[in-house]
Amino acid sequence: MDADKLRSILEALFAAADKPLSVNQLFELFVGDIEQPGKDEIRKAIHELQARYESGGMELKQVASGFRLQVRPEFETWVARLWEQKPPRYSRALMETLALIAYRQPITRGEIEDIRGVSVSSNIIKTLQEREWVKPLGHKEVPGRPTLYGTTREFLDYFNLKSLNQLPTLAEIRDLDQFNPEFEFDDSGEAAAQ
Amino acid sequence: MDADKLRSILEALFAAADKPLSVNQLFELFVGDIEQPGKDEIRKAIHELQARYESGGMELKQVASGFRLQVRPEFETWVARLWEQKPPRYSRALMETLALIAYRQPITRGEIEDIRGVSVSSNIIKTLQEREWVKPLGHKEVPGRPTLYGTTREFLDYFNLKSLNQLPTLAEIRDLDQFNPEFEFDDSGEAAAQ
Amino acid sequence: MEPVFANGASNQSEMPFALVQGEPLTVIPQDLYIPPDALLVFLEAFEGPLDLLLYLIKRQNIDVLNIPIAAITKQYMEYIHLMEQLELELAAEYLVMASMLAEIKSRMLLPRPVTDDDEEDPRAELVRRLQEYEQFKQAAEDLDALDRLEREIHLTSIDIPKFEIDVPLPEININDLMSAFRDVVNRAEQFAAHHVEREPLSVRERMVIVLERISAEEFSSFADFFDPREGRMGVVVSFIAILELLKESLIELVQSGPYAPIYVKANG
Repeated sequence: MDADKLRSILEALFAAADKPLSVNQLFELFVGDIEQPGKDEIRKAIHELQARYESGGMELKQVASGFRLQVRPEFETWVARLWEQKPPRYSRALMETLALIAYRQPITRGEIEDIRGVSVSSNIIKTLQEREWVKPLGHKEVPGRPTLYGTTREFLDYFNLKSLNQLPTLAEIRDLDQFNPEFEFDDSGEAAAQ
Repeated sequence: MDADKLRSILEALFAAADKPLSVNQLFELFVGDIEQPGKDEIRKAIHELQARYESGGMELKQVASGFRLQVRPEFETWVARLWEQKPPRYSRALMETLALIAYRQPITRGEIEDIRGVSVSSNIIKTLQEREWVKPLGHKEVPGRPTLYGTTREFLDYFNLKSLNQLPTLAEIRDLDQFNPEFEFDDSGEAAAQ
Repeated sequence: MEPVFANGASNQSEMPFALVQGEPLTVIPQDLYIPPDALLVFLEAFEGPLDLLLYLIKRQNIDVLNIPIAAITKQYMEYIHLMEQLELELAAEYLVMASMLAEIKSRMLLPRPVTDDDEEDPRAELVRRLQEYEQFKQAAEDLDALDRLEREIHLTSIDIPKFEIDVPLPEININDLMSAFRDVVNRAEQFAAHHVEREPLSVRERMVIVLERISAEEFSSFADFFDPREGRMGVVVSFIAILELLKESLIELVQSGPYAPIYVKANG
């Protein structure tokens, strides 16, 4: 297939699709055509399209489940004016639970509670599953066989990420001995005063 | 405003909007900005965008109520395959939102969220409105004046109902569950037999 | 009573600034010197005992690795008492932490046998947990700051000419709708705070019909909402619907004088 035509068809497909499209999915769409492009041709056309969208109001972004055409975040100010509704906000409890699942998966609810120091409401787990950000991965083979949770591709798609590696890095945990070898036991006399 | 930037913002707006946008509407979106473009500037930018979309998978088409970015009809063959491949389904969240609107109308998004215990994404409300099953009825006179939603005549028609009264009551739904969890609702003969 | 903070003490701290359940309060930390309503919101903002402890530590610019356990324990207990006095529902975890702090404190007061090299600092476990919690608290903030759909990222909504392509819409049947409603109501009932009372649908439906017919700009005649052909029940349903809308401030009723016609208008 002529490269110009393939690029145009792909552009039409990205414009029409309401989900990210992977190279495999795109390849399947051409099966049976007389001029069937190979995966390499498709990849090349995608890169050309991405280059074309380097400037302007849209970008062709690669997220976990494929490529999608999206509005460039820098124009959010104006785009938001098109709608009266505000984006949903999520509580700290929910974000902390989600962060723990993302960074520590597979993880059980009990383990999340241990780290957060408070119980996790069922509603939070439910919201996360309903948004399809989190899914049960199986059961941990300990008494009670608690469910192990992990994040989904939809989670990465939603947060505009290609893979878990793109998550912001965790702050370092410092070692007690290393940083405070002369650890003073008695709290500088204050403790003794009690 | 710099012509490049204006063009990019307009492209972002056309890409994001689900309706055609007129020059007047676009002009209004910039009101209050420090760099507010005039209508002539907007018209000029639109023409430049149209020229840019002369080839490729999309076109910036002028229709009665303004301009819209649309997929070029000549790529229909491939775009149609996108849907042939995956018969769409509605999410649980959408179904529950629709059920609450049907049974508790007039209801605000916040009230739906209170009952469901999780936030409702804007997309769900949008999809339900696009489907013409749900419509805004007005605003509730509380801070923020949230929109009140109700179901439409099309909703009743879709389910072959004459009025909302024909929807089973909660007690009926539960009673029926007890006898037959796999109860088929549309099979009226069987229903009556229970 | 001694001032709570080593460097934050002032002569104000000796003055009872509030009576809580008849008891004068003199020892509230100074940064809590805020209206009670705000205080409530403030205390509820903590995500648990670790969060509260971290706050106490950060506020004094103390390194997590070197917690002055006695001072922190004391402050922590003061917050706990305050929460109890304000009758905030105190999660059990707060009390567990209080006893853990007390235990660490008492262990620290004991003279440490010089020979025992293996014994860990009693604070080690707490410090580990604080650091771990802080790590994920930060991670949650970072995650929240990422560009995401519905907020910074908007998907394109590019029109597909309808006459060319018939995009099938998902089909649902009434069963699915019923089971969705049942589930959501069952779930809501588990959380006692919410209630979904059964209300005749006909009233809800009539409310919608009324709302559709009226506008904020012009008045509609009250009498027009009653159709004698519907019989007594129909009239009652309309009446209840209008009362319900009035109660929810969705409509306004206007009458110029006694026995004058009543008019209905949308609120706002």
